[in-house]
Amino acid sequence: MNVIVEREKGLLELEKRIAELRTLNANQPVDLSAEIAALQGKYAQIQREVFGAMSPWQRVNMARHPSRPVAGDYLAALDRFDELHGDRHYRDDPAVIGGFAKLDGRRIMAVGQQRGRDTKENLRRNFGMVTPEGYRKVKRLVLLAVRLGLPVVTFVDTKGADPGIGSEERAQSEAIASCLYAFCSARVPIVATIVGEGGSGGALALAIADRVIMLEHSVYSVASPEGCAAILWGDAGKAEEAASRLKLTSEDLHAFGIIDEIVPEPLGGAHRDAAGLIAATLQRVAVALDGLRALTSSRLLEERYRKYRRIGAWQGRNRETLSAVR
Amino acid sequence: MNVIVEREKGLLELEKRIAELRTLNANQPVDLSAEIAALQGKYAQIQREVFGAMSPWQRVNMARHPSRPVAGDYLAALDRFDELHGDRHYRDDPAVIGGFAKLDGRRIMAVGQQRGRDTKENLRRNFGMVTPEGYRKVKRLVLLAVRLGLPVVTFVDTKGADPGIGSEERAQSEAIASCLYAFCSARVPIVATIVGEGGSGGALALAIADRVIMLEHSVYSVASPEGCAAILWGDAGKAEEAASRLKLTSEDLHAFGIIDEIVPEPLGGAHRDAAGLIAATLQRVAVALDGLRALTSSRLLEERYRKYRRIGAWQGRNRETLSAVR
Amino acid sequence: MAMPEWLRRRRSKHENGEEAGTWTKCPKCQEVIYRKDLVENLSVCPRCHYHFRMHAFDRISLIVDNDFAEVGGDILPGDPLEWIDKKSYPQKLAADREKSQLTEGVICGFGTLAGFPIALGVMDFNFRGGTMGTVVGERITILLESARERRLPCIIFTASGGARMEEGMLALMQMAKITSAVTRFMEDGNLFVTVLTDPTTGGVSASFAFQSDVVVAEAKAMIGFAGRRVIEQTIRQKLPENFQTAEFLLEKGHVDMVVERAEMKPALARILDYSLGGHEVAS
Amino acid sequence: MAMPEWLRRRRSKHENGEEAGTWTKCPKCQEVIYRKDLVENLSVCPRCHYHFRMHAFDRISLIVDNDFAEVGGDILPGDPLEWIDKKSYPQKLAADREKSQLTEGVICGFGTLAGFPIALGVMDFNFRGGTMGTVVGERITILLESARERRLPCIIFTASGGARMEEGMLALMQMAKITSAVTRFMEDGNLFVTVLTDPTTGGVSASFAFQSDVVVAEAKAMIGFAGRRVIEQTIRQKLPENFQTAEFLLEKGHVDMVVERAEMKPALARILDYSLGGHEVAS
Ligand SMILES: [Zn+2]
Ligand SMILES: [Zn+2]
Repeated sequence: MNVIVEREKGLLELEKRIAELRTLNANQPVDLSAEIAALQGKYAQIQREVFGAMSPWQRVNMARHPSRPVAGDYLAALDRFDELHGDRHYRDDPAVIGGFAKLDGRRIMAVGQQRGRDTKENLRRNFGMVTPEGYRKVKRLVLLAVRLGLPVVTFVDTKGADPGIGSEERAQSEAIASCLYAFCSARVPIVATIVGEGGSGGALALAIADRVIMLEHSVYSVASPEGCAAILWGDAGKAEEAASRLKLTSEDLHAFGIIDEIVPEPLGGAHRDAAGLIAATLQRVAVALDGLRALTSSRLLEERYRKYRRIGAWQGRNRETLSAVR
Repeated sequence: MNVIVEREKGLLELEKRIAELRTLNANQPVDLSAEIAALQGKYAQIQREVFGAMSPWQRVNMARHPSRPVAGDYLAALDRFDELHGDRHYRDDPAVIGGFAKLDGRRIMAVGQQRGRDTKENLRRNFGMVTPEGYRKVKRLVLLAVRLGLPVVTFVDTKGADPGIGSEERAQSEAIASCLYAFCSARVPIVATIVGEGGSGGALALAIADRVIMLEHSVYSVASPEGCAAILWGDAGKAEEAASRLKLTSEDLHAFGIIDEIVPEPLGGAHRDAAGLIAATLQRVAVALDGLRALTSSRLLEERYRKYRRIGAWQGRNRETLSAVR
Repeated sequence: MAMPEWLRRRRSKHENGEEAGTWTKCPKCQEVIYRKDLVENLSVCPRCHYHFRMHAFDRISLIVDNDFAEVGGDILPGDPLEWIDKKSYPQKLAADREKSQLTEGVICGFGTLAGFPIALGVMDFNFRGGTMGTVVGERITILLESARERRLPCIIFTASGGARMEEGMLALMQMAKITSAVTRFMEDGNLFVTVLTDPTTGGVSASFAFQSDVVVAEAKAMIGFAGRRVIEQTIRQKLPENFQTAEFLLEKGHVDMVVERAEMKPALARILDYSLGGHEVAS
Repeated sequence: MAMPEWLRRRRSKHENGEEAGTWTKCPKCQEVIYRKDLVENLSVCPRCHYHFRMHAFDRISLIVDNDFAEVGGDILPGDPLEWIDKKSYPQKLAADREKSQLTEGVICGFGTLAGFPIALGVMDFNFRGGTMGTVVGERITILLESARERRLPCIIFTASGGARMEEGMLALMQMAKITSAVTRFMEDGNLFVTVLTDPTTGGVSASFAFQSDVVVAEAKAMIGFAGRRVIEQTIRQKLPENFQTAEFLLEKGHVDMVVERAEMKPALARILDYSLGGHEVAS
């Protein structure tokens, strides 16, 4: 069970009671304003307690919240979206949606990993876990965007790349590797948004970008906490502990220079005001695109190179010294 | 039954008798020289009658002769051949063999369609009918050749592209189309040899080249005679008639300017002196490569463009006039 | 530039002319449809949405903004193989010319689509089953070369049974010729869009149809390399109903989108608009 | 340039040193092999051809012509996440350093192979399971950058359990960093060859391992994206024995060739020779 959904239950109960009292207040002569105010105060207090300082594990659960806006919600909020399908070879992967789009008049190529909004859609979309064909579709759309001079905007939301037999047989590694290569060499601006869970290489395949924007309660991690716990301690059950160590929150990643900016979420999470949050996110994307538009493609590639070139932390001589030594 | 194999039977019978008489002659005092000479004369006469002026249908059967040298025989005759496998996505198609090679010291990328030499190999290699993965392997190797500056040499021998359900499902059209595109845009010299049957688009996918060399009794056709007869007359049995109309012999195609040169075959066909014929063919390839080496890649592309640009025959105004009109 | 008279005349013959009062049976659902209603519905069955094969004249009228300037129309077929079976090739050509009012299997030219200047090629199945011979190859090549000179996007509607047998290897080589032209056209950064209509198979499918930036399929169209009959004969069993349909290909990832005929022009207009890009891609 | 002393010394320790007189059991066929015989057979089981995982020292000695100049060897791991579980990350690093005699999971440098000057990177599974952290990323990036400057071909032997957990996202981002370097290196027309040895998985497999011109797999190596255990847990059944082996991948078309260890150096020498090309490809 999602720990955030669990904690929301008490609040929903309170919300319901406040609404009831309000109805009562409106229809009856008795004045319940004081009671309502008290409940509202209590509500706000609990809300702050619950959501004010969330642990990394709570963040993970918020990122996975079943009501959290999914990539398709962002695509639907664009002025226009014309979906393009398929890898041209084998299959159209429903875990990835992509196509031509317009953002406040700006022509772009938009691509996102699509979790389902319910069980049925989740089965069809493989819970947003992309297969090799999905990554090949992304690569194809990025190359098309480069041909047409369209900036690329991505919406990242995946537990990780699909780990099934079929995906291994059809070269999942090569598919992700080619996707990374396409993003590194694309001569158009790329803006990535981490809107939900950013799980390992399967997320990075859509997230090499000139500007990486992350939602406050999204997470982005070298492995899912379950995966990390299984790898290190042979026990996926220790996911909460792993989450606490992995530095996967937006603030941690901002401090490391891995993401560029954070979009604040309403208290209680993105789904408490989906429309507002989506609009705010797209606004940030628009600003980022406008900032990148002035750069020539060579400059763009040079800055993208430097941005990733410097990510790392090690002891010993620094890069400059080494250069001199060689 | 192959009509050439049928006709060879009488000759093989005669060959056997001549050999027997020779053994007899060597071991016995009776002089059989006259009888032997007579038989040899008869043999030569029949051979001329049978193979001297072959009909198009006989040519088709010669091209399909089970003993005719296959692509792999040519590859084996190179100084060196290091096979490269796979499309990197789905499968290594055994109907195509390709890889790095050396031809008298010249570094090349060699690719061929591989019929089997027996039923077992034919099943494994799908009778040389290439699937989408095979064409994607070819495309990949051509792109690699371009990266490394290696000329491409191809050996064409196929009834046509694989027409199975799986090939349709995995986008056979797109695979051939991409292969054609790769050959048209490759900035390295390409020499194609038609060593057996060149069947429709499935053959053309390996045959867009700066120099096309065809063996005398190979055929190269818009469709297999059976396919053509089925399409036009709803009767694949009329293949012989179709063969007679399609202008699929090396002489016809040379006259149309579709192939550049013809390698003569020994009387009775390539398999009567496989080693000699293969050496002669590779020699022609070497000469063609040396001729192309001097060209810059832009010049090469320009001449390749013109070569295909002018293939066509129609009434009405010619191209130059039209250009002026526009 | 306005719609030329010949195009307007031939089109009207199909759309509103002598056939207008007749009835047509839908080959898919057997519905009997009044010809005039069918034309008004863009030759789409009102009951089952079957898309009837469309005449090139009607297609051009549907797609362009009432202007069209043909190129290569004076390129006409010869008889390079001196082909003869039940009839001679020139006799077959004459019969098809009479029947279809077309001079060959494709009409090419320039026009505007929702205001966007474009190069447009439209193949027609009514002429020799849309087969590709030297004239189809030459006209499309001229179209691509002219579009490249003018730096205009090119849209080609395909409908083809494949390469034309009666022109032998000269027909097959048109795959190479057109691909050469496509290569140059695209490498200069121009937009190439193909719209695959019913049916698109063989040498057309296996060359320029699938070499474009955006592969659009018209709803319900049959699209494939090998013909359905060939495959059924090879495997000796019936294929599923939806095999090789546009919708099947969408699922298999081969085409970018499936578009209904009524939505075709707006869909193409949007693609043309996106192709105006925004970021300069210096090489 | 000659083989540096530290490499010679460490190598000899593994190859002929204190372990020489011991016995080793083949994990595949259970054959008990005299250590010295195993070393002489390049750590390949004489009975079943199982390729034992190779120390980077031994691998370098096997591949280069007795010369090697390391780069990036002075880049050493920090503790960016201040990771601690049963042990702290620095403690784990110290233990692995002691055990493996390596300072990190990859050794990079320049040498010659059959006379061809090359840039060479060799990962070692003995250090943190060959996991990729910031040091592995930095050393390989420096290698690719230096090779690009010198216009030399680059060969990397991979052996990796994936990204290193204890460095979190900084480890994952090395996929992006190395890919950036690979992109530049290859776009300049330089040859990139990867040799995938046992095991190559996760973030290494899904980045530079499969971005090369020629992907060579060492015989019997396990290569994949997801680990075998993860897949088995997901599908709740045992996988076939050959799943994710080099030979399986060859059939599935993922790798260019599978090469036995004894043939590796000559095979790489031939690839290097072909890469000298012949035709100038002006752009
Ligand atoms: Zn109907
Ligand atoms: Zn063993």
